[in-house]
Amino acid sequence: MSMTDEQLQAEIEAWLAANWKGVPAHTESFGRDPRSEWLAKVRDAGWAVPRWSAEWQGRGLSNDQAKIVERAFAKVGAPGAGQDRSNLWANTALAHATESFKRTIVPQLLAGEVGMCLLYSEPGAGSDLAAVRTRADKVDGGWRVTGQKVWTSGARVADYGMLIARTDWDVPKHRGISFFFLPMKQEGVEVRPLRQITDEAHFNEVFIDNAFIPEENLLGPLNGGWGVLQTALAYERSVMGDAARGPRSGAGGPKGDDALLGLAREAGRLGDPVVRQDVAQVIAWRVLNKLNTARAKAELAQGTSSPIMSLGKLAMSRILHEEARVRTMLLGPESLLEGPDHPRAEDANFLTLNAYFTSIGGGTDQIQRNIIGERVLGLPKEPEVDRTIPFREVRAG
Amino acid sequence: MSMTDEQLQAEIEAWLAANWKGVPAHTESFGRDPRSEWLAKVRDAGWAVPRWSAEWQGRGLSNDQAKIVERAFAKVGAPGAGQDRSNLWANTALAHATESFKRTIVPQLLAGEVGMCLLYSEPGAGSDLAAVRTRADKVDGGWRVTGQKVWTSGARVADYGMLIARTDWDVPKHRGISFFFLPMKQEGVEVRPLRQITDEAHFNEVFIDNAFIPEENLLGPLNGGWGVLQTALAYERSVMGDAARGPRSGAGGPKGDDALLGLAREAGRLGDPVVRQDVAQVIAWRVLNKLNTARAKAELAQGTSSPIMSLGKLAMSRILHEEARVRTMLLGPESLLEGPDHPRAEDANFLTLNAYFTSIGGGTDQIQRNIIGERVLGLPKEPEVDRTIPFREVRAG
Amino acid sequence: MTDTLVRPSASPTMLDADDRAALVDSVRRLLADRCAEADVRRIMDSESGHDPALWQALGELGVIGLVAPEAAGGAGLGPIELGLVMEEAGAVLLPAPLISAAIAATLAPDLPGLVDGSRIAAVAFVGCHDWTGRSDVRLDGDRLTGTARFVPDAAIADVIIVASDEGVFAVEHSDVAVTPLPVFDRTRRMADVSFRGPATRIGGTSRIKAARDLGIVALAGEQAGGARRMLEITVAYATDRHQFGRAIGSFQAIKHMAADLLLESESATSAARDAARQLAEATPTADAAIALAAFACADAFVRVAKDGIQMHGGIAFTWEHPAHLYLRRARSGAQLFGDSNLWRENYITALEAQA
Amino acid sequence: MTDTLVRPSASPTMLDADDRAALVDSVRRLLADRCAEADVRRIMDSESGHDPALWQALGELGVIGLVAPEAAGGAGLGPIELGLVMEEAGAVLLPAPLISAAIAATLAPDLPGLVDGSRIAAVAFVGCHDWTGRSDVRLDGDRLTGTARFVPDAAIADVIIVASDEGVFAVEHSDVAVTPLPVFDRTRRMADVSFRGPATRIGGTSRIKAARDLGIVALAGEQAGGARRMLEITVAYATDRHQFGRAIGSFQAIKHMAADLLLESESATSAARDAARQLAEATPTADAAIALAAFACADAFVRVAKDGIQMHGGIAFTWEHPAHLYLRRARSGAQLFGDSNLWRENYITALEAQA
Repeated sequence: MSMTDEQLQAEIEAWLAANWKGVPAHTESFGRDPRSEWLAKVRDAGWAVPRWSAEWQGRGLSNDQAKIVERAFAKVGAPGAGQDRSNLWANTALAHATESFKRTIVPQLLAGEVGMCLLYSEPGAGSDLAAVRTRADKVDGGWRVTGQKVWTSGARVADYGMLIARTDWDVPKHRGISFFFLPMKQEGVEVRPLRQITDEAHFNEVFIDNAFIPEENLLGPLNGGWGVLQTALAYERSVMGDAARGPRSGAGGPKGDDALLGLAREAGRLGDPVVRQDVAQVIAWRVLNKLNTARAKAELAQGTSSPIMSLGKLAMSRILHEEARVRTMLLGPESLLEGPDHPRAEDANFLTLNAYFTSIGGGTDQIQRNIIGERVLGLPKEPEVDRTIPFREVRAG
Repeated sequence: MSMTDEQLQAEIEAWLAANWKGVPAHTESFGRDPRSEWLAKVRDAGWAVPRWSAEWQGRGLSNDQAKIVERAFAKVGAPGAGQDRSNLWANTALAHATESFKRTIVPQLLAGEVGMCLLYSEPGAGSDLAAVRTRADKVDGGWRVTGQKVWTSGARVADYGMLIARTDWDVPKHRGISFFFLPMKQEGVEVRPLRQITDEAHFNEVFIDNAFIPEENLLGPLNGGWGVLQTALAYERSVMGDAARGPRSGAGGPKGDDALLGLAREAGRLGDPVVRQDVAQVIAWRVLNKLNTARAKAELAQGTSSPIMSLGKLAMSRILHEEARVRTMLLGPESLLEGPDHPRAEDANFLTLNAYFTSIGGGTDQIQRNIIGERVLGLPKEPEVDRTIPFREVRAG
Repeated sequence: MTDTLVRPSASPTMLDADDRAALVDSVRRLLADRCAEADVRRIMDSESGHDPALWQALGELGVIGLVAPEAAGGAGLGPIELGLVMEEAGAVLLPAPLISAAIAATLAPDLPGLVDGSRIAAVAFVGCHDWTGRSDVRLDGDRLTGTARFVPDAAIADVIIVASDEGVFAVEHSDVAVTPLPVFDRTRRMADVSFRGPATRIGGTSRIKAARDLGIVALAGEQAGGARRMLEITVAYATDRHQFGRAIGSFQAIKHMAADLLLESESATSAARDAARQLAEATPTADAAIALAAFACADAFVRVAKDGIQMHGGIAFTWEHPAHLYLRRARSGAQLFGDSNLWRENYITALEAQA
Repeated sequence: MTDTLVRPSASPTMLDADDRAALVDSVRRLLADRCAEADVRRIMDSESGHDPALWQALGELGVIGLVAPEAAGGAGLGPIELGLVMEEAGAVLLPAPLISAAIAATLAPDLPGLVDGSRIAAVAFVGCHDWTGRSDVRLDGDRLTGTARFVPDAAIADVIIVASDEGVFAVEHSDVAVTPLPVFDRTRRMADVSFRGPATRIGGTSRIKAARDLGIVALAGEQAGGARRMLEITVAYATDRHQFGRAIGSFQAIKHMAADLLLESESATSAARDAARQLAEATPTADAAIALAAFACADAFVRVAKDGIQMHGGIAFTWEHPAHLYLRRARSGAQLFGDSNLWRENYITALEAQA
């Protein structure tokens, strides 16, 4: 594989010119992908995972050459390239699944032929994933699972869920967890939509009652699920990036860092010095967060590890909550309203509530500050009361 | 002692009329009291500690009648009455000192004939008083003490220091502490002034090197000093109340809750809407704190325990730091200055630094939030890693 | 519930401490019985947002006519008692037009049916007390024209009382066009009211400011009560909920937020009660006290509700958890007579006037 | 110290990354050697607040003439390098007139002696760039009259450069009356300067804004460096100091404050460097970037210094601990070209102009 960059570039462009005719938009983040036909073609041509070996339908390209592939796809707007960096499911399966299972599942995952969801969080274990109480008990040919999961996106259309469950109750909590691909389409798995405070239902609760997992669907060693989870979470962070969503309404006024400035002008409030101070501060935080991220990326590109990367989520949390406050101030009584006839109010109120998606979801701000304090600043950890005792004896819930 | 209120009132007034001729002002909070002659007279007449029994130079009055005494003294501005509620030293000695020692010391304390200081805090044990490392080793007739104390007011003029020192190193930290009256005027006790960030020296470091404490100066049981300390701290809180000091300069502009308003007007900034918002908020916090305190007192007077009393110090900390910020904003470049020729700047800068006296001194804001969370709101305590192990093994400093 | 308010014996406007406690207790018991979270959700989800049976019970207890003069059949009580009752109402997010009723009792004590709740009043402040800044109601001969915006309780009101710079007017529901608004806080309904016909003049402008101030005192009490309850809910959760083998309330991150919120909610309570007392006693500093309560209570409730959700974590991100109902209520109250920036400005103005 | 700046080979105004790192490293080594805390305290406690030997060493390293044109004997570098050098200077609270020197190099590149530090310049902004709002310097024929307030480094300056709406003037120290001011931050001396005689016109007004902007970039770097160092000091203490049998940094109260302060200090660093870059590249959005750095860096440094003291507890309440020196420096910088409220206002104005 010692193709020159130019040869590679030419090959991709020719391939895209011959094959790319557009696909339907993908609206649901986690369900079965309506673009499967196209994705299968990308996979079979070796563009889906160019860094992987040919055995796994890749091309064994260097990182720099793989980026040429990604850029060529991005240029024409074609999806599906570079999943070796972005496909959480395929990466996790490739790294940890049994030989027989991954031969089947990885190609399907690359083509979006199976829908996936995450079954980590439980009602009794929010920030504390290691406190999982869903149980998987060994039976002939596999496991029987019983428990409850929450905050699951895409569960209604998923074929498999990446599940953590407890397989040993007599060891400390991190050491008795296993990681599975749970078949979702079976009796014993019930999915109920979870109504959020925003009055939407992007998430589900999943009730699992004596559901079956075949032997080959175990990922990593039995009771070694905590390690698998850590690598999956690392993938997830790199995939999902900043999960904060913008205003809900499409018509809610100007966009961009200085959208607030436009809103203040629209609302006739830009002459108010108090408003100007608050608007300036929120815009400043947005810009500072972008500058931080850019600096972190530049430092990473130079091979220096950057302490800044981990600050983005915490920064965004403050930005969103504070922007909600300022939008409310700008709108005054109009902020009392909601619904499609009142898009600016809808945006302010949605942001007020949805800001918690960032400040709570994926680890609360409080957990994030722990991580920054410990992993970035090197401050000592808190004494952990439950790290060494058998999970049975840990108080939870 | 079944005097009527009227009879009591008449007796005090007559006594005051005959005896009260004013005394020199008492400027140093903890030193030997220049008003001793007057205080001795008050003590001998039974007004100093009216709630105490005659054996201890009191009158065995009820709380309500004692208040009549206090009010009569307050009316003419005479000091010395009601020390049964306010004299930290005398109350501690009466409750815990040996019979022989308290016979001598209590009358002297009531007349301010001996100067006192507190020897609790150590460089290695700020918020964590139980981690005291000053050692007191048993010798013939008493103890020999070696260690270092900080944040001591009045040490230079004190005859005794109320001292906590470790007398047993092989038990958990709270259980090996004893409480003493240390004679300060001896070789082996060296007092050095401590220069504060405000460039003042209200406090001292005390270096104790093999100093002697007579047997009879032990308060409470040997190794029972933690309990004595708790009652002493409770007295101290009720004595010292809000220890926050006002602006340092005498000429630094208007006083009172709305001093900031006056300063803003003086500085010609009251037309600025941003200034008005910030000034309003700081004044509001001051007023709210007063309302809270008044409500707490009213609730206490009705016998209801009030959760609010413990909030004052935390509230004051925010007020002082924020008022310093707003004063700085009002003054602009003038805030760059200090010294007697620039009293407004001096006040703003002093307040900026001295606010830490409230937010750190007497337990940091962080400790105060722990106390409020646990004792007022009933939230569970943190697991304590050092509560049960021998002090020798505790890492400190 | 057959309780009825203890009528004051000595003073027509102020109860002693025991009677006050009895009043609060009777309201609390009624609300515990009739306004549990399920009731709030049922009423909130109904089209009108109003529960006539609950309203009737409040009327029977004497709460609707609490501050109406005894001569008009009211309890003849004052701002202090109103504030305390509203603390209870706020704690349970009572969806009932009590603030409107209190304001109406001041503006229109003689309108029939208001004291016992058999008729419901809504109040539109227009002109100099228009907190929406968006109403354009004018007097044109004996007719009112224009639209009053964001009028609380207007859709269920039998009569709209208009407090304008030209005086106080009463207009029957049948003589206005009411447009219910899609509100973010469904426990506090509002509507735009368009006038197009005759209005009955029922008074001059002299009582309008007092009525507005009474409304602020009532709202401040509601906010203080709401803040305290939200904090209680949060502290209880932080005590029960375990993570990492410990109650989450044992972590400083949670414990310290709770301590700060206690300061907020207790300060709100102090501010609300002080404003009520000063309004009752007509002190020279009452304007400042009312302004202080207006922003301090609004801000405290918003902050306690917001931080309380954060302290709960994911569970409070669900519709089924009551936390967001408190945040919605806090946000609607924070606009109701103008926002906190406006009231901080008014506070400074009041302090300047005192000096 | 015989290090000398790597001179740029290709570009006269920008170093590549390696040369930049070498520059920063040489400055850091000089400061580690000559500007330890004891040195700062010695200089701060001296009457002049200035250490000629340290100044000479900075001159020999090429730092004083860093942004002066090569033709004038300077290093010919730009805002980016200046900002990085100032981060090092800010970290150790260097008490030396580097910001004045950078501004002077822009306003008066040809004045003799400034580049090597043999003569010291102070700069008074009067007229539209008067950040004190208190100066009254006017041109009267060929004479300057009036007083410039709060002029940094004026008492040790050989020449005062006046940046006024009528142009740029140079006045010898012997021709002005200098009144040193009793300053709260003794590491940044200031004086009032009264003019009473002839002034030499050395340029028009065209460079004044650029010079002021360069001063802000230098100050922003100083603040970012100061904030980062204060956080380092605090984190080190929180790691070492044990209370309740644990390092205090293991408590969430301390750990979470540290995390928030990292966000502040890193944001300040980003803002300072972005402003430097945009000034160097003369981007259309440079005004906004400079305004952002002006308030973001000032606020971050004040906050890190303030919270850092709190996190230390009692030890930082002592004069002997360096924490208060950082707070004093943060406070003086926060006024130096106008306060953060002014710069937030300027930021909005710049954003409006962009839109």
